[in-house]
Amino acid sequence: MLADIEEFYRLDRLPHIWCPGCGNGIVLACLVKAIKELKYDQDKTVVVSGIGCSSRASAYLDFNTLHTTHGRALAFATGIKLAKPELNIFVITGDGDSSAIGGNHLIHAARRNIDLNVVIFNNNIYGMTGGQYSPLTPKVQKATTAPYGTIERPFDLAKLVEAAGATYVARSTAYHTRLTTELIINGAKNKGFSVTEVISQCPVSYGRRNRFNTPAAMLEWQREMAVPVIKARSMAPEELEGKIITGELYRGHAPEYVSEYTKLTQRLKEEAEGV
Amino acid sequence: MLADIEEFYRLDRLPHIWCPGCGNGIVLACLVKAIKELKYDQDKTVVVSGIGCSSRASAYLDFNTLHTTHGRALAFATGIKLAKPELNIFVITGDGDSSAIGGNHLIHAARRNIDLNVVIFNNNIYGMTGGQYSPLTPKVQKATTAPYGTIERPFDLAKLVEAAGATYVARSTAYHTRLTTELIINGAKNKGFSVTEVISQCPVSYGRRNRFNTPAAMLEWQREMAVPVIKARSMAPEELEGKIITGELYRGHAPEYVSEYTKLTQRLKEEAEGV
Amino acid sequence: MSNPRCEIRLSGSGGQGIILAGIILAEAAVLDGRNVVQTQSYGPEARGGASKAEVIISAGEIDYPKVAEPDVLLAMTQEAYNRYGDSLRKGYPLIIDSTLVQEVGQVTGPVYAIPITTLAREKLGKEMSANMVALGALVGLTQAVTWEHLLKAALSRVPKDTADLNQKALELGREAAQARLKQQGINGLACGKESLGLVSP
Amino acid sequence: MSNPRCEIRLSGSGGQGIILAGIILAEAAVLDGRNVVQTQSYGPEARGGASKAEVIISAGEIDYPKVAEPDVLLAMTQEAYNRYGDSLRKGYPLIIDSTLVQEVGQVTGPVYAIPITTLAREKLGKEMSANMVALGALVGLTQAVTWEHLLKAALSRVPKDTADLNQKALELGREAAQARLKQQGINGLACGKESLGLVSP
Amino acid sequence: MSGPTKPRLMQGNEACAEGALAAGVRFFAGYPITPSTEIAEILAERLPLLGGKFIQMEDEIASMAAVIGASLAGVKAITATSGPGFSLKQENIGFAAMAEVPCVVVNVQRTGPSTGVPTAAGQGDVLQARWGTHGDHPVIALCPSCVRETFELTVTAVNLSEKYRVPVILLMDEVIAHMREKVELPSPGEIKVIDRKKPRTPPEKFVPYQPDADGVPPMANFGEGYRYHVTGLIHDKMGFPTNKGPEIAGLVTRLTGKIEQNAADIIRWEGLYLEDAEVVVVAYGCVARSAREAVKKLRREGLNVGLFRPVTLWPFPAAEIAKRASRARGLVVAELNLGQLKLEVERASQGKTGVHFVGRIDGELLTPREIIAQVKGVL
Amino acid sequence: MSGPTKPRLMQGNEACAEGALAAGVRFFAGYPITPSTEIAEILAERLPLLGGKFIQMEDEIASMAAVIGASLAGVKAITATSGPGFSLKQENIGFAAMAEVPCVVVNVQRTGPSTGVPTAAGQGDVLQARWGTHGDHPVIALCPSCVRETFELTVTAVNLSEKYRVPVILLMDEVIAHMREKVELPSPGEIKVIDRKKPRTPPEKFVPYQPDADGVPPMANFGEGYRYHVTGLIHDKMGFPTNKGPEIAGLVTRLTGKIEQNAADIIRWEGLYLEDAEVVVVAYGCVARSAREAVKKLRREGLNVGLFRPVTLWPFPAAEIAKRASRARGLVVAELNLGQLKLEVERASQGKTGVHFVGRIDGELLTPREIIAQVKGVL
Amino acid sequence: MPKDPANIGKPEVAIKDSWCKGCGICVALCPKKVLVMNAQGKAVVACPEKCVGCKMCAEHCPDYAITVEVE
Amino acid sequence: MPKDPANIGKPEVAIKDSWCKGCGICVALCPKKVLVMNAQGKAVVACPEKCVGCKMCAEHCPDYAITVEVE
Ligand SMILES: Cc1ncc(C[n+]2csc(CCOP(=O)(O)OP(=O)(O)O)c2C)c(N)n1
Ligand SMILES: Cc1ncc(C[n+]2csc(CCOP(=O)(O)OP(=O)(O)O)c2C)c(N)n1
Ligand code: SF4
Ligand code: SF4
Ligand code: SF4
Ligand code: SF4
Ligand code: SF4
Ligand code: SF4
Ligand SMILES: [Mg+2]
Ligand SMILES: [Mg+2]
Repeated sequence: MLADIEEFYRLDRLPHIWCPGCGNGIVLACLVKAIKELKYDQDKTVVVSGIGCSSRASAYLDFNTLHTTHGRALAFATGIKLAKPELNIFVITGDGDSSAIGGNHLIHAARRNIDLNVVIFNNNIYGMTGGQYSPLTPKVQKATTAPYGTIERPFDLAKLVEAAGATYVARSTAYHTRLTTELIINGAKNKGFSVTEVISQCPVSYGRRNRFNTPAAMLEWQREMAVPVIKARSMAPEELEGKIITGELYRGHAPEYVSEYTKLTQRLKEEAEGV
Repeated sequence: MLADIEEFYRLDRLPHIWCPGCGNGIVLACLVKAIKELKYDQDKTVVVSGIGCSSRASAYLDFNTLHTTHGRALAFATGIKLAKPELNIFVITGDGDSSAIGGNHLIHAARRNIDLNVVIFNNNIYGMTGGQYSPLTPKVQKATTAPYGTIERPFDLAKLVEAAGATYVARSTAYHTRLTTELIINGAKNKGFSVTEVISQCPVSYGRRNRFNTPAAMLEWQREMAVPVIKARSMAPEELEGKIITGELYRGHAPEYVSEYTKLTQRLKEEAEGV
Repeated sequence: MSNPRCEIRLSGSGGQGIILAGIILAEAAVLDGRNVVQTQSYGPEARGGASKAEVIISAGEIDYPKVAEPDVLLAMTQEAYNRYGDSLRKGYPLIIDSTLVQEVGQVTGPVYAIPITTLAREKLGKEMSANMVALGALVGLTQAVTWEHLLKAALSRVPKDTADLNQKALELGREAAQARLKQQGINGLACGKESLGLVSP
Repeated sequence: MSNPRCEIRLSGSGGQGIILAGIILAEAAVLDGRNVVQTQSYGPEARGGASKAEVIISAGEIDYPKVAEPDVLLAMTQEAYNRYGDSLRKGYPLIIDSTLVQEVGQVTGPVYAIPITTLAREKLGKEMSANMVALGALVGLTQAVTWEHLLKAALSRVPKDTADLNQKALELGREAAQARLKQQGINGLACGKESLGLVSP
Repeated sequence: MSGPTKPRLMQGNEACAEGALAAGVRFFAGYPITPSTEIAEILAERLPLLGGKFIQMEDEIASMAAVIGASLAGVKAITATSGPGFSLKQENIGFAAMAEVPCVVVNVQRTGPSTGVPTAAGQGDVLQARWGTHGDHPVIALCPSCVRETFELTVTAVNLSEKYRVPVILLMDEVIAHMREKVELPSPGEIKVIDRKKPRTPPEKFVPYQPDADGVPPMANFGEGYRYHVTGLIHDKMGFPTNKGPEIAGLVTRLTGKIEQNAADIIRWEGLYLEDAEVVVVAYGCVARSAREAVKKLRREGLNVGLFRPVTLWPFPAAEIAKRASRARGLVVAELNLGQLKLEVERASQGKTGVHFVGRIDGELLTPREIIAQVKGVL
Repeated sequence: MSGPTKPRLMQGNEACAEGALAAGVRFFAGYPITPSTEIAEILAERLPLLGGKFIQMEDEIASMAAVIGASLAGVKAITATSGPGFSLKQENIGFAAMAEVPCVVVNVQRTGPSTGVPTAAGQGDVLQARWGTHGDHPVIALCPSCVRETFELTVTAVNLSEKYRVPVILLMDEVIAHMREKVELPSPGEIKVIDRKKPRTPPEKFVPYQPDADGVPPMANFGEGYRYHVTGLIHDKMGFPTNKGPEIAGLVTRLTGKIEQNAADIIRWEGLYLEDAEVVVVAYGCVARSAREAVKKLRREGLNVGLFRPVTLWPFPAAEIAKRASRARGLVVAELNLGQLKLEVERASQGKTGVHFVGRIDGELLTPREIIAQVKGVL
Repeated sequence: MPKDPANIGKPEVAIKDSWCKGCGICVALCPKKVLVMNAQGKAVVACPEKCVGCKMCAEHCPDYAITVEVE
Repeated sequence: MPKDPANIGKPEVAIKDSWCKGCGICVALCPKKVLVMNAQGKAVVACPEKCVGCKMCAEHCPDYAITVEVE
């Protein structure tokens, strides 16, 4: 499977550190395929990640890669993009990284509608630290810090980033590899802040504790729960309970931050010359 | 005007430090009236604030008052509420305090739907530090750090907290004092996370720079721009451009965090006794 | 004298533009070729309460940059006077805005009571210009900086379309000051013990 | 001996339950009334790669808590063997899961090759029990802790409904070990130079 | 019941969690981070059973804030983290110091700056524990070197935080945190628990920041009838913001002064063979174990070597070190960093003897052999 | 053009902003906080005119992150803050140290821990500047004591950060930041600007963390054809995570070692009347001005007193202090804190002379009179 | 002070001078032009008789300087 | 290695043993039961002839251990 995309991997870093059956490798390949199809110059492409199992992904990719501090990938990426707007930036982040400690940077990047492409590897758990619940762990599910089932309500992350100002919001799963690739491509083509949430599996820190016997069972669960957004529109809320709505969930129109900045400097230049 | 509510003020701390014409004093009185009408026990009521001009308010009130660090009021308040659920908690915060540095705590408190009552003193600016733009400064408006007009898009804060999970979202202005009081009362009655955003005026750090000649002109602007939510529903988006939609904007239903916790401990107790 | 040094404190309330006045004064001193340090009080204090700006003008190096005992004090509000009145060096001049400062305690030096705010309101139609009136008066009295450079400094710091207004305000202040000096029969005040001494009583 | 001390290293891959085995061993030693320290390697390492648990059992105080040169090494995967094989004290016993460890380099002590994973799969229908089979074998060979306490410790650490399975697994390991010892004509191994020495070769 | 409980195998992090419960802690807020996570996990299981509260916050900043909030509400509270999280907590640790809110912050140190090596051992946060937050501030930091001591020092940490109204840092390391050891815990009856002083005046007369002779003001909990103001601004005795010079100076001085003034009560250290020691090894935390083994071996070889183990790193037992410095031929500081406490030892010994150093920063514990080699070099 | 520019009145914060621009900084990310805000405000106005970028981030953590990002993209970047924000930035400062990303952090110190007195002067973050982030890490901290020097040291800070690939702290104080002074700035031609070393190998052969003899590896900017990995984890020479002991130790040692090794190039200090000084006053930042006035006055009284002003607080000019300690009858450290640099002076002087202290923590600047009194007490 | 009988039943507006910061809000918002700013820049009651007791002034005085008593 | 003529035009599945972590996903997802786990816990191609080249296995192998060549 790597053959067609191996030029984008740092092959000498493989095999990766992820556990057997972990979804990260699958989702990562989707991202790489998307970049390949986008025909982005490898030298002009940057992959920024936070901290978490998923965020380890950046080290395996042969781009300009930056593995930041926990939750802060988007803030680092904002600096890079503003400093050098010609770079194409992808941000890899986990559910915890993006929505727990990184929640503020997520909504502010969305508000600015800055041209960054975020892929959220949502395995519903803090994988790296061994299975504590995250803001995206479904209620009642178990985690090491929710031994009696979590009592917290998870975010509807897509709704949140839409409300915060993202202009492209999509969702897929590790099972739906082709869809994932397509959605990432479309997100990248959106000039603005694009978020693609990919439901992935963590068999070790989440699956085991929540009655998934094998990684394959988790992938199958993803297949079963997925409802394409078009179909979902004609379904009742109760029917959608617990389902994963996939596809392009939202597209908005708003000025992109770096372009606005460029316009400002342009305007100032013209004013200065005009005087 | 104080006569009917002065028992809730620390009179020896007055006059307050706010500039002539600042809206903080007006909004604060609305909050105090709401608490009075709610008949909360002063000893069982806590007012938590962050850092900013508005957040100085807590010192003037005769409750258990806590003036925290910038942006963190909700996290402190979460600790208090969870530790002692019988306390009634009001959180006073500015637009910067709540939506810039404090944005993450805001959305997470909303997600948990924890029974806190937030009053956001939104003067569209960082007042305390002298007039830098905030995530709620309208586009093109000027600020010391946006000398050419801000190019950032502001949050629709109400939409954001709704998407994050708040179960009561309302908006009013400093001009609409009675409405403000009512909305805060209704928010307090909601068992869950309640947000009341009050548009207020900062004549010194915002008004002057943005062509408001007097504090009164800013209040009048609030009056003119306000559109009650019922009326707004029948208006076109273009008509609503730049308007302040007031009233109860959203009401949701979801389990409240501390109650869920109590239920959990109850369940565990029963299980333990059952064995 | 080896280190003629003049220390000036301007005080008032947050919204009065005291700090701007201090900066203009300092800038004028720079244009005069003097060494100068200007400091101020900042923050919540500068909101409601008393606010101050300080200027040290010296021919020599200025190490310690703060003013402890000013050689001249301008007080634009009662609160400012109450707070800083005592700090004035014994026997040195006090300038007050008599519109807003109603009570002055025991003083050891000359007091120049000028209705600064009233002048600004009545003669210029702009209370906001009171700071410039005050600055004009202060320089008129002390001649701490040359008038030419004061004007130049002021005009470089205010919006272009208010240049006239501000110049008028400065002059209004100077005239009021000169009228007082005339009453006293002197040309100006020494500023500081080791005075810049442009004039003498 | 004043400080009879036995140092054991268990190694394998992240998912094999090596650390749990180490903990049970340590707990059994506590029940035996020994001093014990148990350590392990954590983190991303414990994800894909080699993972280890170490147990020091001693009659005396245990200060330095780490194992440098174990008196016995269990290697449950090839990678674990490759990584830790060399650390084994010269002449001391090596236990390998011969299902997964195919190549063993130059060794100086006895090698006990037991098809641990195969046993678990074939005799118990649960590969996941390989760690318990290994632990049974290790204790069977070294008698580092008493069998009684090993069982007790194990049953207190595993889910109730798997008690039987786990007991069987332990016994399966012990039997395999005893069969080997019988071949050698001994009862057990000395564990460590300053050995706990429950038996002697 | 008295006498120690049954011996059991216990992990360092578990001992910390148990110690917290024994000290009366009934609130935990945290954010997971290796190698401290087990503390959260154990408390997540135990607290709801004891009527206590466990909450996983959105980050470490919020965790620290929630802990302070809970403590103000009268519930003893603790949080646990490691380096990156400890850095994030600093601002709010300063708040706790300023507002004098008792709380305990456990920092299980790992290797390296930044993300470093999350699962390897280190002692690189020793000076950060003292100086990590801005401004002059008080702090107490305790450092256990075995599992039982982890239990005990967690109790002590909670007690000292309550007694002196100060954030107390429990500075653990990965080795102690993750290792399991046979321990016999004291029985509940043997454990001394200290609670914050309550106001002795009625609410109308309550002056919230009026210290007693020990420098510590009694503390009222929110919701108990004493309505007062708590702020991170410099405040007067009533708790209200001030910018009057003497009040500023008075508060800052008292905040650190209350720790200095009570140093004798707070400072803890342990010595081994110090009486006639020509060389004194100074070590703490996990390294103290290697050092103890080294010293014992050296004694067996007939060499006059002793061990000085600071248990409170802050306040630092400087006077005790000075005493050793005057007598010994040399001090050998052994740490898992580039020499942090060494700086303090150098300062305390004022050139009276040579201060030598043996460190390791590769994520592994110093071995007794390495310490022995360094000591022999000095002898 | 050469020779100084026309004298003008300039504020400390303004000089900092101008210095940054003169050093080639074209990126600022920050979050407003008194008393540093003017730096942001001036750069918000100036940068867009120069094709540079200004962004106000959602908080200080994000600001620090954005600055690092921009620097990795090849644009010199700076941020400015004060105590509370400095505490929040610590985690990412550690990242910059670990990943060796040049950047400058201005901390305009104010009074007190926590929120303190936001508008009053203090020097309470001296040790935090050194030890604020977790783990052993390198740092350079510079401390200006007049407006012109603020300009110059900002240039120096940017230069040193580029040269040594290290975060540099410009430790200002409220007095210097807010005061306006007559200054004559050097002309652009006089200003020496240093840029990071670029790789000298083609991309295929590039080893991103292979240091030159000076301990500093050349740096490739993102987007320029050198694709490499940057991480806050301990990494090998290729930039990839490692947990091999020797690689861990190698990196941590080199990170701090590159500063120690180049100390002679980095350390800056200034002396006044030191040759025959019987008492040496040690002061920095705004206090150095009071001290200078005090020393001049004392000299006029015929007393042999000198001034030692560390300009780099970190690395600390310990050898120079040791030299003074051997000769002087006493050292008097004057600071706006409870004695932070004093600890370092004590350590450096190793008991060779008495180290005395005069401090102020009431938000006001020490007066020459107070310093004189303390010096006379020692003489 | 006993009330002037002519004013009984009339709303009574009072301004606490020391708390007034002179923002001018009350003057601008009073529908009856009851209030004016004085030379010291403080609000004063100029035409008490015109007051209708609507409390616009008191409700919007940020400094709690105004009391309106309506019997 | 030249291809067995019988297999020309047939999809070819290959598993890189050293990269396989034995998660079992490919085995579970293969619609044709082409793959099985071996005693060492690694996936192996048991019935190559049944392969229809759908690439379900390769697309979902988290470890990039599977190549499916379809001519
Ligand atoms: C400041 C900080 N806090 C906590 C951690 C510990 N930590 C590392 S990864 C992680 C959570 C990862 O969860 P997620 O983002 O969902 O990624 P996953 O591992 O599940 O892919 C945490 C809490 C850290 N490294 N830094
Ligand atoms: C960590 C930290 N960063 C920055 C500041 C400086 N600061 C104080 S208040 C404030 C903004 C206040 O704005 P807002 O919340 O809108 O309140 P307002 O003053 O407008 O009422 C800032 C940036 C601080 N005190 N702490
Ligand atoms: S812990 Fe979970 S997320 Fe992390 S590598 Fe293992 S399976 Fe994947
Ligand atoms: S600065 Fe603005 S918000 Fe702050 S007190 Fe003044 S008017 Fe009010
Ligand atoms: S109560 Fe109404 S009418 Fe009377 S003074 Fe106030 S605003 Fe005017
Ligand atoms: S509204 Fe209040 S503060 Fe403003 S002028 Fe009127 S009385 Fe004075
Ligand atoms: S390509 Fe399809 S049929 Fe062939 S082995 Fe893979 S999953 Fe099975
Ligand atoms: S999916 Fe890949 S890693 Fe998993 S068993 Fe199959 S080949 Fe092995
Ligand atoms: Mg996750
Ligand atoms: Mg605001």
